[in-house]
Amino acid sequence: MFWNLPFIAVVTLSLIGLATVVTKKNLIKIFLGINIFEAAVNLFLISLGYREGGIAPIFTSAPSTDMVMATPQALTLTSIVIGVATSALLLSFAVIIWKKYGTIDTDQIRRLRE
Amino acid sequence: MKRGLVLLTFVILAGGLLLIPALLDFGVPAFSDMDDYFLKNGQEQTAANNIVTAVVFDYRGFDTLGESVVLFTAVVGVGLMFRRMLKEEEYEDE
Amino acid sequence: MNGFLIEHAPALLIMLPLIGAFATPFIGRVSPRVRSAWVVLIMTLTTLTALLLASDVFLNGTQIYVFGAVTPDLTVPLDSGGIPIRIIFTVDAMSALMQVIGAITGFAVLLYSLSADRIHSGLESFYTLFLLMIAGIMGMVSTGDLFNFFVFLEILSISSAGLIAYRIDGGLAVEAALKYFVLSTIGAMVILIAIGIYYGEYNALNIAMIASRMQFTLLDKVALVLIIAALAMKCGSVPLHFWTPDAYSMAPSSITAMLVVASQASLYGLFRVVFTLYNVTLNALTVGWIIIILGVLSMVVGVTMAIPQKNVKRLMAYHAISQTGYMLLGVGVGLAVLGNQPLMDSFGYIAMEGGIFHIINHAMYKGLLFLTAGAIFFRIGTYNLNKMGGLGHSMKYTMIFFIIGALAIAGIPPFNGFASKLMIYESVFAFNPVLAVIAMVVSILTLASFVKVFHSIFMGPKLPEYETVQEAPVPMLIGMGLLAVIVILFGLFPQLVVDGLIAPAAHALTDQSGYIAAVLGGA
Amino acid sequence: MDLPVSLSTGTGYWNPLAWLLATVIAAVIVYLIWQRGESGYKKGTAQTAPFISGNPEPGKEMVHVRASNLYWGYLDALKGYYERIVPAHTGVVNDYVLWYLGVTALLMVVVVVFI
Amino acid sequence: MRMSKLVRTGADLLYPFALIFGLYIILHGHLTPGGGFQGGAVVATGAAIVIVAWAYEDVAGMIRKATMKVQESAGLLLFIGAAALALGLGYAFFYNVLANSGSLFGLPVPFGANTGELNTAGVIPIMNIAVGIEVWGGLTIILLYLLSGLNKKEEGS
Repeated sequence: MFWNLPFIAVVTLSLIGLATVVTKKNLIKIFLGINIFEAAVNLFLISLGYREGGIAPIFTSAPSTDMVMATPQALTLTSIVIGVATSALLLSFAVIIWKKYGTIDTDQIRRLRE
Repeated sequence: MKRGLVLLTFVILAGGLLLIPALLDFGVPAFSDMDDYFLKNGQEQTAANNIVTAVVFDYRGFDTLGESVVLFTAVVGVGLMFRRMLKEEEYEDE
Repeated sequence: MNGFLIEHAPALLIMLPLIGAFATPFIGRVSPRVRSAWVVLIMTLTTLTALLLASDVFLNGTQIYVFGAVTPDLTVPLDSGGIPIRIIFTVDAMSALMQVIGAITGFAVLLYSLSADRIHSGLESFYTLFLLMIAGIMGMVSTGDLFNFFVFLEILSISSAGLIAYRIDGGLAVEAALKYFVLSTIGAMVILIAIGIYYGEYNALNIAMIASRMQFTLLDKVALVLIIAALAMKCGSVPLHFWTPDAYSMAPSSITAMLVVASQASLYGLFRVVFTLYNVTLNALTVGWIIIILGVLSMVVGVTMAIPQKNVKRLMAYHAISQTGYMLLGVGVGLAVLGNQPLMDSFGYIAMEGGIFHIINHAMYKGLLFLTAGAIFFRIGTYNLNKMGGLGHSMKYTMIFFIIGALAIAGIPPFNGFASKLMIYESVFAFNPVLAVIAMVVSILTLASFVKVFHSIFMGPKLPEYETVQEAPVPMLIGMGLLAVIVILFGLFPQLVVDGLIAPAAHALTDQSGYIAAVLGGA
Repeated sequence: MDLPVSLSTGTGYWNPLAWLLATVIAAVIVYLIWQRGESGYKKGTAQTAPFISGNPEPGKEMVHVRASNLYWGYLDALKGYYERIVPAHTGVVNDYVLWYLGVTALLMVVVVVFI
Repeated sequence: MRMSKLVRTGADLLYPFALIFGLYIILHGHLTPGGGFQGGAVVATGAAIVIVAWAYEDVAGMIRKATMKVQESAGLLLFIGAAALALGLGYAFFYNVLANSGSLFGLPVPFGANTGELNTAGVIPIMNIAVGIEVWGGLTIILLYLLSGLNKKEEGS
């Protein structure tokens, strides 16, 4: 069990992120929670591709050809860029809400309900 | 009441997600045929030393197109948020 | 030339809207008229490509497109030992059906939007996002690769969120977009965890490849739960529907009609995962009942929440939830008896055909209803039902289109809603009579609710404050008319549609081995 | 009568064209009956003005029944249901995420533990 | 708010280095760790340093939103054009037409470790450059937009 530490870290990080989203009332903190969750997912993807003793899959002056898997790294790259785009749009929403409502407390941001 | 439900939800989610470390082995993937193919043939097929780049731009190039489209979409969306509004657009209707 | 077009149609379907979207900011500089012409041109080409591809798929079977291979049909490289290594588009009958829905609705909505959203600023960004949304829907429904599905899901949610917030509306639209986007980001990340689980177990991302290696271990169950919950949230089924009324009511009406199609693309993803990725390896009865219960909850809660609403678009949004329940119910019944061939033949396929027929019907009449609501808003500037009345005197065509949509959604013959609902009632009655009774009661409540809406908007004497209201502009009427004609045609000739489009789609959805064989070549 | 356009629904079938035909026939019959009625109605005379026991006609906005007054009895009858379901839509984004996670957990219990 | 002269000069001095380092990462994406996204992000970081050191009003004159928008769209069109090149030559979308062809970026590479040759990998360097241009423009423009939005709030309150 203990040697699966990266996966345990993934679970811990995702629970921390989700708990932040559920319990915090400040929009920026919610976005931080989402980012932590995204980081957990990225960690999960990248640790899926690890093979014991492998090096980075780049042949330029490579000391050996025993390499880790390349696809998860590509997926993680995609996922990181998507995370950046998501954060940008979320933050711009927060800015507009702050301008129009004068608050970023989620208990106040509930003019649409029922 | 609500606090208990939140706690229960997270306990169950933790239980479900902990199946991942319990059943997947870190560092010893069960199958690796697709990635072995990339490592074995990627350098000759794409003539790129960096296999990650070969995967990103050649084997899974379409994903990368989608990914740059996501960034483009976010930029357009952010621009839309901070545009200069016309006078007649400023209405409020519940 | 024609052969080239058909061979590369799946790629063109994504490429055309993307090129259109990338170039729209440049072309918007020239003049608004040129920009509109450009967007219409791109959308027309996309629609034609989708129709061409669909006709080919319905005639010749599943079409495959491999991105980055020497030829588009080289799914498995000769030296790879039978594994697909590239991103593969797998367009079977179900995908083709969804593409047709997206293309037709998108085209009608675009025509409508040209005059409805004229007064706004930032229109070139608006149309850029609109085209990106089309690209996202097309990609989601035609991809055969799970990670690619995730990428298109993100394109779709980001562009939808930007468009929902488009009217800003004193912050209300941004609030709706914020809720939608927080939920859909978390949902997409959860889907990514599930994709990671599949990757870690089977070292594959292709749906057919994972399906052929599927063991249904404990981890596969976890992944199934994560994907079902996330996609059920994205398609707005109760009790995960909370973002739906907010987002649908605050988006511009043209976009709301597209959001309906977007949520159906998520529904498609749900069906694709359950039927193609797992199929009979999962416990079909239990998962089928989960989907049925989600569907029944959506139907009942959606329609009961709709009745007391005062905002006409919010009311219609709750009806959209309720109608999604019918689709889940129909296909869920099909799933519950999957693997039991006699039951499948006696009512399972009919139930699935009903559910899938309801998808296309719903996209048409709900799009029509949202467009009429938008036309009314365009003229009187409010969605509040309490402030409306007597508009039937001045907006006759809009009223006729509204009647067509309302009767179709309530399942009154001879419109298309009746045909699909009848299929669902009769087949679900054979499965479990109680479910059929619930479905009929919900249909009656739907009718009641739309009687209320019709009365409050169109009936009554001409109100003094709306003395000068005129009929909606002609381009908007053309957009609505296109959808209304489809509603009537589908209602009058349901069997042709079912035989030509729906039954192949339902059989393609359940035929897992055919899907795998199309990609892996009979392996 | 098994026309090619009729939709088979497993246990029965549905033919919109036959339905349309029946509707047209019914409409013709209704029209014939209607035609036999009194034809002395004239527009624009005192016949068309509303008569409310001699009282003056109320304004247009008074006559129209607004949306919130419709289905009052239905909503009152189902008060217990609506008092529970409507406040569940709190509008707070944290609650929405919590609902989502809760349903995921519930499905997790059902699918992973019980099958 | 403008920072002190020391910081501003430092940022100005740092910017060319960030630019060159980013361009290096973009160009060598197929040989060393990195690529279009990473390099573009580095260049955008250089722009971010300048924006932080100077006030928004000053930067708005130096880095124009319109230019960045054009740059972003141009990068994307270049990317999709490089991918569509294969369609014109009769291959599938995204086929690497230039790899091992002997023309631009077309030197073949045998299997195994080597020291790296820039003129390899076919369309991959072109796509790296396209993505680098796009990410550079995109991230910079996001920063500028967010900053302009915050700025308007300060004027209003």
